[in-house]
Amino acid sequence: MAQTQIRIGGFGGQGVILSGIIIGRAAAIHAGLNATLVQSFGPEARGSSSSAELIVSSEPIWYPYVKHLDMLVVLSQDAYNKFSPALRPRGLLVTEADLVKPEPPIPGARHFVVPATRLAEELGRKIVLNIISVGFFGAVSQLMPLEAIERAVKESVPPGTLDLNLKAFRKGWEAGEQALKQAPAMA
Amino acid sequence: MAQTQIRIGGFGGQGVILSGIIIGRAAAIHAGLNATLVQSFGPEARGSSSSAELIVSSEPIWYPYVKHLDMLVVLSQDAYNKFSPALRPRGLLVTEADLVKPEPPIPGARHFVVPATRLAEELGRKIVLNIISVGFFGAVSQLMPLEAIERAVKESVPPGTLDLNLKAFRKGWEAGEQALKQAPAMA
Amino acid sequence: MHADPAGVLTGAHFLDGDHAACEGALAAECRFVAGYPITPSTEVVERIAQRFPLVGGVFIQMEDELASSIAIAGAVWGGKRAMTVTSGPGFSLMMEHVGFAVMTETPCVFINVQRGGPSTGLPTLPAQADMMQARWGSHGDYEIIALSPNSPQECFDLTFKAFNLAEQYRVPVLVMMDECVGHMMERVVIPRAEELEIYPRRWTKAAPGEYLPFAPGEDLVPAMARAGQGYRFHMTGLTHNERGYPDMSVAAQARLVARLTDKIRKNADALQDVVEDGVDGADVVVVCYGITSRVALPAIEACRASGLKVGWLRLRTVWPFPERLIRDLASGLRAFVVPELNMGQIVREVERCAGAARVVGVPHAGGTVHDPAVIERAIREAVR
Amino acid sequence: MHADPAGVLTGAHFLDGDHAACEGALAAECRFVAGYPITPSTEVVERIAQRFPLVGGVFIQMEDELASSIAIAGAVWGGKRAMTVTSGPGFSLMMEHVGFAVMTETPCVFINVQRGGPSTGLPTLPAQADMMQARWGSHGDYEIIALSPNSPQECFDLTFKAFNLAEQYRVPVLVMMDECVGHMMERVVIPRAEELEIYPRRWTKAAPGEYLPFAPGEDLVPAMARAGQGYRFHMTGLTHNERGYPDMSVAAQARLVARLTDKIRKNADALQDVVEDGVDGADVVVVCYGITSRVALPAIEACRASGLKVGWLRLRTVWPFPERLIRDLASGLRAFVVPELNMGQIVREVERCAGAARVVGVPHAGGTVHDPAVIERAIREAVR
Amino acid sequence: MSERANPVERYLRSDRIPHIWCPGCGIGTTVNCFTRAIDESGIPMDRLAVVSGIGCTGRVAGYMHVDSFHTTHGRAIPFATGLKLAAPGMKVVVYSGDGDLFAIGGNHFIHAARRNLDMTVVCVNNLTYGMTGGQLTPTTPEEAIASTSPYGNFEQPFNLPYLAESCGAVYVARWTTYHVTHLKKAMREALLKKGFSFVEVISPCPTLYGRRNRIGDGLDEVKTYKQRSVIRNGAPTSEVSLGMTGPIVVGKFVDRERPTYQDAMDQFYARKLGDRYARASQ
Amino acid sequence: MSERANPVERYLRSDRIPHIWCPGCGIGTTVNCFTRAIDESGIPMDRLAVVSGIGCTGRVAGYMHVDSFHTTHGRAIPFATGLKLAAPGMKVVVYSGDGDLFAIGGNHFIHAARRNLDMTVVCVNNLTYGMTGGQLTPTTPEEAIASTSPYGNFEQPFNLPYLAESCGAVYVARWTTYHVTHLKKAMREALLKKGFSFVEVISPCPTLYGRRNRIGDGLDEVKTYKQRSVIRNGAPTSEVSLGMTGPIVVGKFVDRERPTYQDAMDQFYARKLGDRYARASQ
Amino acid sequence: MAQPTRRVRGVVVIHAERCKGCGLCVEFCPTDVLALSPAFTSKGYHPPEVVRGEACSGCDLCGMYCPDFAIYGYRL
Amino acid sequence: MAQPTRRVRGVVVIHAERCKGCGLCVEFCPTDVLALSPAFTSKGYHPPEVVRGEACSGCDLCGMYCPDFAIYGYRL
Ligand SMILES: Cc1ncc(C[n+]2csc(CCOP(=O)(O)OP(=O)(O)O)c2C)c(N)n1
Ligand SMILES: Cc1ncc(C[n+]2csc(CCOP(=O)(O)OP(=O)(O)O)c2C)c(N)n1
Ligand code: SF4
Ligand code: SF4
Ligand code: SF4
Ligand code: SF4
Ligand code: SF4
Ligand code: SF4
Ligand SMILES: [Mg+2]
Ligand SMILES: [Mg+2]
Repeated sequence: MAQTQIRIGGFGGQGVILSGIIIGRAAAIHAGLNATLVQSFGPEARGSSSSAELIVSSEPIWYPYVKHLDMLVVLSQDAYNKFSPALRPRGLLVTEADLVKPEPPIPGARHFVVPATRLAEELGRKIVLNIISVGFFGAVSQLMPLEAIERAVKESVPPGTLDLNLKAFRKGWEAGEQALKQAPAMA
Repeated sequence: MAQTQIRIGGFGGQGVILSGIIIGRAAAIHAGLNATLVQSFGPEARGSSSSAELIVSSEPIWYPYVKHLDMLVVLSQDAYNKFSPALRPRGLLVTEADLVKPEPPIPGARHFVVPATRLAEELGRKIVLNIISVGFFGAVSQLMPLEAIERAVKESVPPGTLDLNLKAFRKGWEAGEQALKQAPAMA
Repeated sequence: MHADPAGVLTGAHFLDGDHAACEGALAAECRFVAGYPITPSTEVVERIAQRFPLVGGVFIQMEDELASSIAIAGAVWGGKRAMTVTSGPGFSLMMEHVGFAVMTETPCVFINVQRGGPSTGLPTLPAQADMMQARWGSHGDYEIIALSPNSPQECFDLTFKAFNLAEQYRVPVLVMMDECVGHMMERVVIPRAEELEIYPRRWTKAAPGEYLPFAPGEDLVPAMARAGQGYRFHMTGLTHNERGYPDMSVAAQARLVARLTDKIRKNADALQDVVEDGVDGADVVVVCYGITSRVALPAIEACRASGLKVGWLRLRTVWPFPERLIRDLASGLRAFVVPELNMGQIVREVERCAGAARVVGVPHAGGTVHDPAVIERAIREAVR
Repeated sequence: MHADPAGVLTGAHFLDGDHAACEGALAAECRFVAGYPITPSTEVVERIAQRFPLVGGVFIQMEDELASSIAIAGAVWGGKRAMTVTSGPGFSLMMEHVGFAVMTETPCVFINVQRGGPSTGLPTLPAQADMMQARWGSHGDYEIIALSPNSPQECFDLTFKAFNLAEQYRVPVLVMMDECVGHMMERVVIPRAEELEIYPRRWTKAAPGEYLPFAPGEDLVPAMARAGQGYRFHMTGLTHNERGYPDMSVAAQARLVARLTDKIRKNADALQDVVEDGVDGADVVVVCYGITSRVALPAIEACRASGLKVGWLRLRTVWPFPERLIRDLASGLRAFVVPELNMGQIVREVERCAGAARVVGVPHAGGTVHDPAVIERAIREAVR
Repeated sequence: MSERANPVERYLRSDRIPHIWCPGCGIGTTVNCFTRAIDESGIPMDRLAVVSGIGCTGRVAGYMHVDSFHTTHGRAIPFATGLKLAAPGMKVVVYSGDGDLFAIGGNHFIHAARRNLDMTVVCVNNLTYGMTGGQLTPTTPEEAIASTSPYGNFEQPFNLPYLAESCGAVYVARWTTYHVTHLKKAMREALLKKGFSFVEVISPCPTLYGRRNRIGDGLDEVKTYKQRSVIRNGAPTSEVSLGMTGPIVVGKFVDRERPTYQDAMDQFYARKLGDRYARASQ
Repeated sequence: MSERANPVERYLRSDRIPHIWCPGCGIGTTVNCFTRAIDESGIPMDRLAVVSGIGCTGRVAGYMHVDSFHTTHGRAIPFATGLKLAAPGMKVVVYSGDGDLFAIGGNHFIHAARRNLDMTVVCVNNLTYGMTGGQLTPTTPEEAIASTSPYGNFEQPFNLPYLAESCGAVYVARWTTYHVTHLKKAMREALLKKGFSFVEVISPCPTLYGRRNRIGDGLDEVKTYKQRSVIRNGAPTSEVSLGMTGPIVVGKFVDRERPTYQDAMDQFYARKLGDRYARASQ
Repeated sequence: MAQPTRRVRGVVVIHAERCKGCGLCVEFCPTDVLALSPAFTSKGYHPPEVVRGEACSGCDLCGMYCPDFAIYGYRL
Repeated sequence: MAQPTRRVRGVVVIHAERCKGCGLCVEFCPTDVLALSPAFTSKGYHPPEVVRGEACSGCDLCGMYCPDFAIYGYRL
């Protein structure tokens, strides 16, 4: 497998870094791949936008930052505006349904919309929006098997919140599988 | 005039550094010569022996420390023991009458004994022992005219003590001249 | 001696460099850490604060870096392996105590996670601009050991190694990370305790009456005593004799400073730790370290793809600088290219040793890493 | 602009280097000194404490060197010319604020009267072992100006000059004395005030609304404003833009750090200050500075007496290092000899620039000066 | 719009707003009080300098539209010392955080108070290091969680007013961001006081202190101040230490007279040197 | 000779005597008291460590025949902190000068007192920097001449017992070198006290303080202590500040209990972590 | 005589785009003039809105509290 | 009964070569046992000498004062 360059972006406080960590951990520890994750803070740590840059590969990874995105997950409009231009042609784009209006659109992107806010509200905790997105991304990206990511979720969330997060993950994954089925086949 | 290397040594507190400064200042400011003075502390500043190394020359002075002494003034036994071996053949040696027993003697030295303690007691202030020695040394060394050194004395002692010190200086100088007259002619 | 399993988090982990360095220290039996928070190094001590109460270590957040950097010396003489952690501004404040550790031969570890400078600079962004400070930042003459990891795995490995080198040579060892490796997460594999070899402290075997705390052994390193064992030794930052007593003579100074520098200089070959790739027969060798050593690789590969013979020489130990190696290489090649996240630091060392070979620095003010294309261009120009 | 006569002690004096440096500062219109006592530099501030109340200066003995080294920055922004004075251990503590002064372009002077190190070392005895620290001691990238006097007269002259350079380039300038020149007394001739040319502070001429405190002029140096004049400017040790506001972007970092280093690098020729004797046509050139430059002369003369062609190249400005000059010389001679009161510092710079010429260091751990015979031997061996 | 401007505005570098502080952070509230205090003090803005160290509070200097200095961590006071002694006509205010002033900067604080340097020190005490991510600080109450005391703090914190008084500060007050009018008044008094004046403001850091310690967000924190505070002007400073719970004693604790460093110097040299004394010109 | 040995001798590195201190310097007197205090305390010499900073007093470590550490200027306390936490079985004594402990080292003192680190701090307060030639120190009385206050000092000095108390020291006493038996007793009590104990000793520096200030030599200085001292055990520390003349209030001012840093840590972690807490082994 | 004199009235000004929705102004307005609006700012915060404007005294307490300089009041 | 019990007697030991002649022991000996001797040590100081040895109680106050560890007393 060649390198896959991924970015997960959103507001500070949305937990996008944790999302990145889960995917990275899944890849690096449970899926036999290499993964390098770099966090970008805004110029200031506080309140501004935040994103995780993740490279997943079966080969060693040297240069640690993403340049041309193979996959992009955005949970805020700001992140969409900032990062979507770097998406490769036919790259995978996941946007949150309520928080992101994918405009201008990225022509040719494999675009999926995750209703993470809605699903999180169904679970009664808005905070799991990020884990739902991880599940969704896991399913649509087809980078790794569910089990790898699920184990990473278990290892990454506070013990007290495990059940909730696993539920959220599964919910996201299912929504992702659903979306994948409905998606038009890509060349 | 070639370089003259001089050392004035004694106990800490005897004011030998000030003696050196006066001679150096006289040479450098009032006698048209170059002078370089270096103080040597013992390994610790406090209580141990102290000495001034002075080079006087009509040429520029580069290396700042004395190596072979042309002239040595010692006001303590310790200083005598430590420094007299470095005196050149036929060098000038001034030792204090009561404080220094010039043993082993330095054969061939032009040796003068300054009764500085006694003269200082005559003036009622033991503290001027060093200025008396400066006067004595000035006379026997014949390095500079009296006026040059006297001006340096004026500039170097606390204003309140000027009269006393000038008196001490003159007394020393006179004793020096006296001694010089009595000294056997040197080859 | 094998590591104490209590501190070894055996297994595969997804960690950033800061956390990996913390685990490296724990595995190396570090049991005292004094720190003062500073971005981007704070995560090291935050993890220490979490882990230490569970493994018998003492962490104290001191009032400043001056305090941290000498508290560790106290702990070492009390018998512990100890370290402190900081970044540029704090590193500047620690300089006096780097020299103190050198002078008193106190084995200890300093981690500096480098960020953009000078001054407060770019607190959250990477640089490699404290490399010369690592060598020269304290007053007076000394030699130092400084390591440069290029991944979280190496943050573990080299922090572990730093403790061993500190004990072996009785010197402070500097782990010169950069914000990029410090905050980058990757797989870090921590071996089992039995696979981790600890260089034990060089405790003296002499009886208290006979012990000379600064009398060197054959390898120039004196054996150590620990407080409370009846040795009643003395140590001082003044120039001292073998008893450890102040000796302010020129001879004592000459003897002591020569030994302190020779401990490192004479062992430069043993201390050399480089990774080479394609260096033999190369026309150009890229000399690099830390994160830049990774960033250089795509550039090197691009050049190789177009037929250039380019070698990759990565310094894991930056100080002592592998002088002999560079001199040897210099005679056989056309140029060295030295990319660094600074305005030209280690490149100067290469220049010193390069003889007739060209030396091309690729400076960068920091805040991010090089664009590999820039390094590629420098390589191509270097052989033109 | 002529110096203010109030501070100029015109005449011939018999002074040691410390006192002469004090007079140099006074003549240069230094009117704020913050210090913390340390041997062998204390005499400078002791004289300042005596003299300042008589000439309108403010001296404050701060609680430590950290405080002294930033109090002077405050005073500079308050409108004064300011300096601090220290020796090795204190210099190590000032490193953060050397970098701060660089970053905020605060013109100020640091005097370091070097003593034996590392650590507490030899407090009362000479060394020249902080020369590399002067260049590299603070974290992050910068360039610096460092001067090296070799007599009390030059302690006056170069301290005076340091203030002018500080103002001209808006940088901290380091006067790197050594204990030997600091404590040696010689004739010091202080000119009349009209003969002393002051480089005035580069006060902005812009109106408050238009003033950009960190927008450089053509020579890369921005004009300054003083507190209390309505400019309401901001300054920060963070990476900043021309307004002085924090700007933590890679571009801002690249721009700022490049300018800060270029201020010195591009003016290296103007800053070059060397004294040459018999360098043209020499086979060997002795590169030296400070007290060692005097000690080398008898050795050079002894060699010349036996027919060797030996040049004397004395650096009054050590940093920036006169790279171009050394490179130019290198092509025409056989060897450089570099005696220093350290284990080899500036000799490394000579090595960088020496090309095919041999470079022979004459290290010395300090505590006294070289025996000229040792330097003589090195010269003779260098040409053999 | 014909509406009047926000009174804070003329004191701010409006081009730098919005600031970097988190929602509900108390620092902005203290700045409001400070700007009104300046206003009431009548000190012209051109004669006012704000000096900060490093930290979230350290950013205050950069937002104030006066001559402003963002120095190094812990060293705002010695910088201000140099500034004030060089420009005695300026009113110099040090505005910084608890960690900056009392961890790394503690020595400068005690010495400046001892010398009675003529400056005002405002400490925004949010009980943690905000800027670096919520570590332990010398004012963190016992039991509180911080990133470097993940199981809770077992160190006794400083009682800042007591420390300030014992070192010689001439004006010492403490308020919280709940007490905006008291705080404004204290700041005004401090600004107008000759000598070393110290105002401690207990202030929420919801992001790194409040939430972590289950107090809630900024508003919740301020509400606890309202509940917990007890006004005791003139209380002996030895009795005003703070815990995680229990009363927060606020008030003006010290207001006394003694010559400032500069005045002591001038008077002393005038006495000793007479006409020979050359007073520093500005 | 069959005479008994000098009781101080076994505590000294006799091979290093004579020491470097000047005639009449008080430091040696304090060492006598200290050695007798150790003796009476019953603390074995092998379990005692003396840590000094730099200064004339800083040389005490080097003369004591125990594990001894001559550190850097101002940093004896943080070194001792590391030492004590690493070797909790040791009794750690910091022995240093006023400049070392309260000028450059002030921050460490206040934090160590706050944390109640289990150590004894002996400050030989000779009102000047002896080692470097008699400069102003934070304890120099007003009016006194020093080499950096050649016309006299106009700064208010610290009141050390007040500072120590306000930061949290559990034992605070002041004596002079005139009060040898009181001093010995105070040192013994301090040695045996758990927590941060502080003993200030007013001590002559004839070479650089006494003579310069026309007090005379060491003996004269001690005589003035005799005249000027007033014993007031339990005096409020706020009332014990010192001037050039006037009373020198001496006595034991503070003696109170609170958990040491180490005990607080152990108890806290035991409470929070139960069996998971791994107490540091020595 | 029983007729109360007309209360001094005030105005409150909200700069919603600066607001971070902390709620301090709402909580500490002495006359309950404000409430957090359900609307979002562009950054996703709920700014205050005036719900009892007539009760505003212009005391500017909201302005004193607001950490984001997003609101202030003044007397007419 | 009026016969006093014999006072405990003490011995004082002087290590003159260590002495720097400060006079503290002389001044603070409670029973005036000591006086500074007119003799010099090799370093030029006047060490104390015992002038009323019978009065020495061995209290060791001289030892406590002596900054140079040059004198001490003990009870017999
Ligand atoms: C020498 C140095 N050490 C450490 C730091 C890192 N640092 C920056 S701000 C800060 C603490 C800030 O805490 P506080 O002063 O309470 O301010 P707050 O952010 O809470 O307002 C620290 C430790 C630094 N910048 N410089
Ligand atoms: C970092 C540093 N700054 C300054 C010094 C110089 N210095 C040595 S001792 C000393 C002061 C000593 O005064 P004090 O602590 O009162 O001890 P005393 O000599 O009076 O006993 C100073 C300033 C130093 N060694 N290191
Ligand atoms: S981290 Fe805390 S102190 Fe800093 S801005 Fe946020 S709330 Fe305020
Ligand atoms: S200088 Fe003062 S403190 Fe130092 S040894 Fe001499 S008398 Fe004692
Ligand atoms: S000005 Fe006063 S009354 Fe009006 S909204 Fe603001 S706080 Fe409420
Ligand atoms: S106080 Fe300010 S930031 Fe908070 S809700 Fe009100 S207007 Fe918004
Ligand atoms: S032991 Fe006591 S009585 Fe005897 S000489 Fe000494 S001080 Fe005097
Ligand atoms: S006290 Fe000691 S040093 Fe002083 S005179 Fe007596 S024996 Fe000599
Ligand atoms: Mg804070
Ligand atoms: Mg002292």
